[in-house]
Amino acid sequence: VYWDHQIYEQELEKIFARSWLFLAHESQLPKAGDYLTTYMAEDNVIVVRQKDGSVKAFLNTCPHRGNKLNFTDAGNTRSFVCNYHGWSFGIDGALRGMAGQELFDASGMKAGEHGLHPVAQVASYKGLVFGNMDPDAPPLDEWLGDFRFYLDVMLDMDGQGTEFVGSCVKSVINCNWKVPVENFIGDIYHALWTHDSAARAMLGGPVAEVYRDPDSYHVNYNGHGWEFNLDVVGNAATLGDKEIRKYLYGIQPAVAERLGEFRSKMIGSISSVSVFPNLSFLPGQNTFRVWHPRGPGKIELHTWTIVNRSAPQDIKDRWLKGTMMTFSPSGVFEMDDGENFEFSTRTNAGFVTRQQELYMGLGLGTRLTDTDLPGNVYRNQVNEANHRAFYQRWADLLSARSWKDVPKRDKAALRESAFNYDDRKVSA
Amino acid sequence: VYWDHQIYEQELEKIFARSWLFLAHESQLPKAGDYLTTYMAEDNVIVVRQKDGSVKAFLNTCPHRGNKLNFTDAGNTRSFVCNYHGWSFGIDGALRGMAGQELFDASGMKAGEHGLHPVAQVASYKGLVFGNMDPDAPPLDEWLGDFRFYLDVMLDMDGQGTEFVGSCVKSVINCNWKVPVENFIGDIYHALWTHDSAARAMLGGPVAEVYRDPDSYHVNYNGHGWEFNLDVVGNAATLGDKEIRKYLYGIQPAVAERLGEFRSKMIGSISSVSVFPNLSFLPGQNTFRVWHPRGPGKIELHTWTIVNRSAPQDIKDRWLKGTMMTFSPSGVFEMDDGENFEFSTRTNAGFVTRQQELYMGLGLGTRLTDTDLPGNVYRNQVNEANHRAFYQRWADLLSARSWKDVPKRDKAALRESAFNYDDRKVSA
Amino acid sequence: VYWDHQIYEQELEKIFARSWLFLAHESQLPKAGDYLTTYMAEDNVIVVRQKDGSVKAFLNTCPHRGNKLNFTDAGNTRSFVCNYHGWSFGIDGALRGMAGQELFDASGMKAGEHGLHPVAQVASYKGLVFGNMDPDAPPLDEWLGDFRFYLDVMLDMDGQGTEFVGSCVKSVINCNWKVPVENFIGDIYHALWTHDSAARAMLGGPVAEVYRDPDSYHVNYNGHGWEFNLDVVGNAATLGDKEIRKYLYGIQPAVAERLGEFRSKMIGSISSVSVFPNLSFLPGQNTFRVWHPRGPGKIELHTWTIVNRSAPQDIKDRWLKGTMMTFSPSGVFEMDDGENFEFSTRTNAGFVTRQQELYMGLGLGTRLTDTDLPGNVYRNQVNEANHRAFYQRWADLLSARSWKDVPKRDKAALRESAFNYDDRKVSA
Amino acid sequence: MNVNVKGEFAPAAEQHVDRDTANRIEQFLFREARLLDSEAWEAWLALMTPDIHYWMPAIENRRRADRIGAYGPGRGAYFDDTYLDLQRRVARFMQPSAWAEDPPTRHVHVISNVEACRTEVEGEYLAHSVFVNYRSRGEADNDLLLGRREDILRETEDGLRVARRKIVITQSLLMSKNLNTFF
Amino acid sequence: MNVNVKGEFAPAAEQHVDRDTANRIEQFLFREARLLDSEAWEAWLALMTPDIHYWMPAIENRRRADRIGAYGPGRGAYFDDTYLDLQRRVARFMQPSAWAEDPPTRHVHVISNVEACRTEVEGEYLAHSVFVNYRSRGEADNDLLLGRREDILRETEDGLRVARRKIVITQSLLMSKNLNTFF
Amino acid sequence: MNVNVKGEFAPAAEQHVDRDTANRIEQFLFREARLLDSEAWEAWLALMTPDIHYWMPAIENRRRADRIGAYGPGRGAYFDDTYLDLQRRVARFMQPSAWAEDPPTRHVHVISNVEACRTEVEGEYLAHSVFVNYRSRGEADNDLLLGRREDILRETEDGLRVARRKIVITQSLLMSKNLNTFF
Ligand code: FES
Ligand code: FES
Ligand code: FES
Ligand SMILES: [Fe+3]
Ligand SMILES: [Fe+3]
Ligand SMILES: [Fe+3]
Repeated sequence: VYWDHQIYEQELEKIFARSWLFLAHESQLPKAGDYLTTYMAEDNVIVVRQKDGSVKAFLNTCPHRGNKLNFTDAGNTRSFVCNYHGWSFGIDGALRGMAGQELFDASGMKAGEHGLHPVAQVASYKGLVFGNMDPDAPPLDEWLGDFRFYLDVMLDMDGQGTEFVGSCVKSVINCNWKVPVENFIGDIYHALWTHDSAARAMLGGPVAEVYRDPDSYHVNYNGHGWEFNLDVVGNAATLGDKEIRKYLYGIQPAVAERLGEFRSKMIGSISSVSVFPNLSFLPGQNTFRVWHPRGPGKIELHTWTIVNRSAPQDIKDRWLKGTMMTFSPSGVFEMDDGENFEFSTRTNAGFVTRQQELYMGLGLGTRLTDTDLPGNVYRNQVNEANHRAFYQRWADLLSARSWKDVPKRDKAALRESAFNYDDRKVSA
Repeated sequence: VYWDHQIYEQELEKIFARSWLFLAHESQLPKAGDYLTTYMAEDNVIVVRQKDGSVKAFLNTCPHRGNKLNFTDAGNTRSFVCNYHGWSFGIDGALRGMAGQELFDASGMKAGEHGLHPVAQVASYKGLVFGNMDPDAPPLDEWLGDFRFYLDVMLDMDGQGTEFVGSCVKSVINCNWKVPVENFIGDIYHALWTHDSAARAMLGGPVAEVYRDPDSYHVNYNGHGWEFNLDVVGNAATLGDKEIRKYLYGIQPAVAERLGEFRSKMIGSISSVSVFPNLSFLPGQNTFRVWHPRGPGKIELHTWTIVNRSAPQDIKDRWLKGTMMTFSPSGVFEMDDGENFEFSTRTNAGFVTRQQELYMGLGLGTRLTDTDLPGNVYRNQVNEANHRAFYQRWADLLSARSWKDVPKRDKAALRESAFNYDDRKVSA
Repeated sequence: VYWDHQIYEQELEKIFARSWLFLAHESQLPKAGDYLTTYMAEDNVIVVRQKDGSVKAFLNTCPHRGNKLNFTDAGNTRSFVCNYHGWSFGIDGALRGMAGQELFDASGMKAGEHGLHPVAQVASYKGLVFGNMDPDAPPLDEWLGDFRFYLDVMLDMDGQGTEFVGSCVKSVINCNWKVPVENFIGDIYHALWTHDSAARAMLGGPVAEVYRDPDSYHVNYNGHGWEFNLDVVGNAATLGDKEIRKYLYGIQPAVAERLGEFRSKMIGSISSVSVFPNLSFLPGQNTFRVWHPRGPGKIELHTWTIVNRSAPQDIKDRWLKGTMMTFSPSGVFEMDDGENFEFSTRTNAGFVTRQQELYMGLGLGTRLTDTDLPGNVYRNQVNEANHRAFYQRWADLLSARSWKDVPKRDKAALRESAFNYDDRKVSA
Repeated sequence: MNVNVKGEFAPAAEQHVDRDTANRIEQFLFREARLLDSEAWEAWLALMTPDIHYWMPAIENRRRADRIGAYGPGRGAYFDDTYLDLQRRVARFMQPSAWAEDPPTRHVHVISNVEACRTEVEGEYLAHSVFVNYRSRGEADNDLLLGRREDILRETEDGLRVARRKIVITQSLLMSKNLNTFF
Repeated sequence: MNVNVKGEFAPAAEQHVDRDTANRIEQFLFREARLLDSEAWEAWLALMTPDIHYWMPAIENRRRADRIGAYGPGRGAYFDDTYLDLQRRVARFMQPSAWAEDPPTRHVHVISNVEACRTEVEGEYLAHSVFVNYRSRGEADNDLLLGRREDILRETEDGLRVARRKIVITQSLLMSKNLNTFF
Repeated sequence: MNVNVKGEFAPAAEQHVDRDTANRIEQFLFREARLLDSEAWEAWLALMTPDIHYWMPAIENRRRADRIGAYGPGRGAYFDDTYLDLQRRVARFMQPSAWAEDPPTRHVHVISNVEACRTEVEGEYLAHSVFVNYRSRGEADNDLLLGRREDILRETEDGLRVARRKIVITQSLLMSKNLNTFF
């Protein structure tokens, strides 16, 4: 599972080429012609703002002889020109021209058939742009489903949406992609031990004994998961910056009015989130990240800092600094995690070791049935319920030939209107 | 095709282990005992001049326990002695002796069965020595066929043959081997765009608009291909050395007498050549090169400088310098190409990307049927006809179990005598 | 055989996961809680001395989420605590506790089922601790069988046993694991040629012409092999330290009394040994080593220095120095070998090269049938009899689905009592 | 290494310091490196001024025509630290519970190409240097980073101190899982 | 690094220059490296004399007994340049259409082991140095080369200038796809 | 690099030598490196004192709490050499039958961060330095090692000589098949 090349090839085909993958935050592409390049698993893609304000995405590969088209991380452009033979494409992906065009015409080439290969579906949820390589995949809203109820805690605190600050920081970790996704989907348990040193350095004391918190949860839906308590600022506190805590306490009443008391206590609480298959973030710390697979034993980690658009600039700057100090390659927390991620993978080099059954049973029997919360809800955030849901979804997709073979385990309980809190559109 | 390990393994077996591969230029081995080591795909071989003046080639592997036999690039020797146990082999490959020979004799060993493993066939064409691992492969003359009509432009301008000057320069490029072969077999089109900067640096202006040249061609035979125009010195001009142009113009009349007016205009014109599967050269620039495969995503590039044996030493020196300045790892043209080669390969890491259909239709419908030129001839050197012929040959060999399954698409039109222009043997 | 990934995967499963592999010398773990980490092929394991004096071994992987448990090479501890979530295990492998234990209890977890995964069998022979991942494997004594008769030459010269001095020196060699095993199992022949320079540097002259030695042997049993002559100090002499030779001559009479005249002449003679599959040592030089496979083309070499426990400290120090000067990454002999090992592997990159039949017939017909020596015995240590026995055993195990499919080619001739020379237990 | 940001490292009219000072600066930087190699974190921290700005930006691939260049303030960074931030990092390294640092990482800092110039501030020097940062952890983790530094060094009562440091590496995708080191 | 060619780099009877000159030479080489790292190609070129011979031979594996050694004039070379050749290379780097250089490559040149000796020519020095040349391009292309240089430096009105440079690397098969850099 | 063994490399109260001596020491170490790069084995050996102790311990991963640290006398070592041992190594390199050294290995020794201090012995100095050791063999064998050295250099009639050398690398699992080089 963490080592086999055959399984990895299957994951690329059955999971990554069919799932909604995070592409960009709309704030990264404010103007027409703004673009960035990113990955969908190992496929490099260009994401670009169109003149009509929509966002399109294309393989970052020239459809002539397959050269990489754009070599930058981001920029603004009117066209994409290939380095090899100079074919030129519009930001809408259309082939616009090339030297010697008359020869191609004479060869019977139909320019309309040789534009950039589009990502089959692109859709947004409150500022987050996702893409899906499979034209038959269910729509993004169905994919996220009731998990949006929780996503709104991060994305829609005040109807003004969010934005990314700073640029993308990228690093390589020699681990299987599922290990960090699992870590963020539900594993607060590790923080107690793994992050003791960082917590002492940043907070002057150990990590809170979250497993004693009576009011904490695992929730999941369609393989997405969120573990959290309701302490409002537990995550934020690790940044060691009281202005950020003040800011969160300051906006909490307004959030409560918008999202309700319960969710308002999640805005910076001790919590972590993964959206299936490979997007993760931390409310409060505001690190936002994708774990791009690079073979069974390697990932490329892309991280950003997400903030409320309405926050004062000074608060945004503090968050940018905060993610750097905690969850970045030089971050004091991330340094602890990296070793765990790598060596939870590398042990699988052993033939006998990788036959070993691991334990993932924490929180069996903690399912809450008498709750109004959407999705599958479990008592106590120290739990492995989300892990189990993630691997269930993973197995469902991996073994499904087509979408109709994918079991519909989770059913939406909320109506679409539940995610539109007022008339103001969330601007992103 | 550019990424898959299984296809690559098939290429090693079905293509490289059955094709005529370039081994050496006879000028590299002037004396008996002169040898060099090179590769046939991933097989390391020794090529050595025999006492009778013939050239033989052997696996550079000791048939005792399989150690590498010779660790140098070239030299002169009377015997090859293995570092491991000291078995000694003659330059004819015969096992000549070892310490404790009496013990081997007593063990019933037949020395005659334990000489170096010979390359099954070795043959020359006007100075170029080729080898073939398959004893059943058709002879070299049949393999090259009418393509020799064009090869003579490079190899037989004046009946005095060619030679290599300088030594072999080797570098690693992370690309599939077919990408550069395709580039040299027919892709002048890229020069306009890719090499604009180098052309301006060397010539003070942009690359000629070759696609407007009414008198230019793609020709191919058995998967070998040559694209060219008839401007005599277009390629040579990029070396930025007018003495070389002068030299070419100077010899052109004599070449015309020998090879005819048409071919005399090809001696340094804008053109490029690949000989199936992995040998390429550039008339005029005189770089000569083999792209040795090292897995689907990597090659080892060996380059030499080829010149007319009869050229003045000063002209030879200028060409050596010229290939260094243009087509070597530090060459201003090669630096542009390398990025294209690598990234036309690397994009294939993407699962969806590598399913994408690329375009290779340029010049469909340009086939000339009313020509005296041998082989398959196409109008306009800005074309992808040679590409298509190369991949056709590639597919033919890859899917053929034995030689009789290989379709004979191209039939020789010229007689063998067509390649012997006079009584003087081409000395090489 | 030396290059294929599929064969390698089979080797991991059919050979390494079923064979008795060297784990430690008992002297490395004198006290309860003393542990070291090592490998069984690619499986990392902890070997630890128990309170009752026994030795146990476990996968060095946490059975919770699979993180590597212990990151040191060696030490002394009361427990092993995982870096990830802090699960704590006793030196007996039992899960002793973790934070939030009540939650695991509530989840119905049975701590008894989640201790460290034990190495299925652990057993010792005169100080050497071996492990076997297969609970169905035959016992160690049967595996070693009559080869113990020879092992006693190294392990039981005086009833006081042996010990390791110094620490473990580790290096990476890009060769197939079978190449060095074959070298040590019987290949004295290479020394004449390969080690000429080192011998001249250390001894001031060439290697002895062992192939003329009328009283030298190849012996093997169950794929283990020993080549040797009876010159008492031939190997030891290469250390260039006459005190060591003096020491050996000094103890020889006592050894003769204990093990007999014949074996007493083997204690430091020209000889080398491999124990199937990947343990090797050199009597006299006293280097002791395991070649851990790391894919078909790479190994990790672990080396130690073994000495008689009863030897004076000064002699032990000299041996430690001697192995460093001769058989360590900076050792003058090892430097010669490394090139051979790597290039006997690397040539197999060639598709044609790796089809080539190699020679392994030296000493065919030298089998001695009229000898009292146990195992399969061959005249003349310059021989490839042990090579053949090793590859036979390799093929037997590789093709056997279960133990009953493994041919029993060698039958024990000696009784168990043959290895207990007196009442004094060999202390180690 | 300027990578299109106003040629920051490029030499211009520069006034080199006298050789005694140049020598002191070089020795200071060598000693600093040795402190890091021997994990003398607190002694190292003492070489920073209280108003230190210790900055190591993340690198982006941008077109030359893109005015914002490869890095800049307010964008991503590995370090953008005040003294307090550095203190926290040192505190974390020194926790007994920093499991990922036990067994210790082994560092070598190679410092070379030291050039020192006067600045407009008396008693402050601009020092250029390049570095090779090599780290090994456990069995087989070996990480290599090269880059350039631009320091402002200040004369204080206790000798030279680092008042500002800019560290620019060549990698844009960091080929290491972390930066458990200083530069 | 002499690799069997008459021990070219090996110390013999050598007269070291005075320390002031040694210091100037070292600083000159450091500044030159900084120019390269900041892509100040033209300023760098101005440090070469018009009669410069800039030579970086290709390396062959030859038996010790083979008198021609690992490299030599008239055999393969990466650079065998006159001033005009260097100019052309610089011109190519500076073309806006040098697509392969946009986004820019990021270079670090580490220079060390600088030793300077007098030569038979007044005002010319022989300078030995070693280098680490590290380049990064795009996301994940990182190239490392190490070698030795032997320079003839000449005193001119404008200061020191490079009149001859010999660059010898250790790799025979170049593990990089190109040498889009200077040494 | 002290890796928990009594902070061996860490600076303490140290008395730096005067600049002339510092300069001589640096040049001595550079010249020594050049001798190694040009395979002038015997000339190199002549720079060692007859009582040299040349020590390069093997590195272990040990808990910080483990008092024995990462290396120490009496444990594994790559070099633990007297003059005689070094002589033997040199003799082996120089044998015509050292097949593994023919064609020659190509070495580059980068030496930097040289700091020199007085010792309690008159005429002996303690010199710190770091190194990058890079070797290439044949087509594609390239090995990189970095580490720190601590030398005792002694003034003799023939100039400076190495009387003791301690070499500490960062790798515990040596990522090379051998150490056919000196440090
Ligand atoms: S590959 Fe892009 S234009 Fe040809
Ligand atoms: S492998 Fe060549 S002589 Fe034995
Ligand atoms: S993986 Fe070891 S405690 Fe969780
Ligand atoms: Fe964490
Ligand atoms: Fe080109
Ligand atoms: Fe050997």
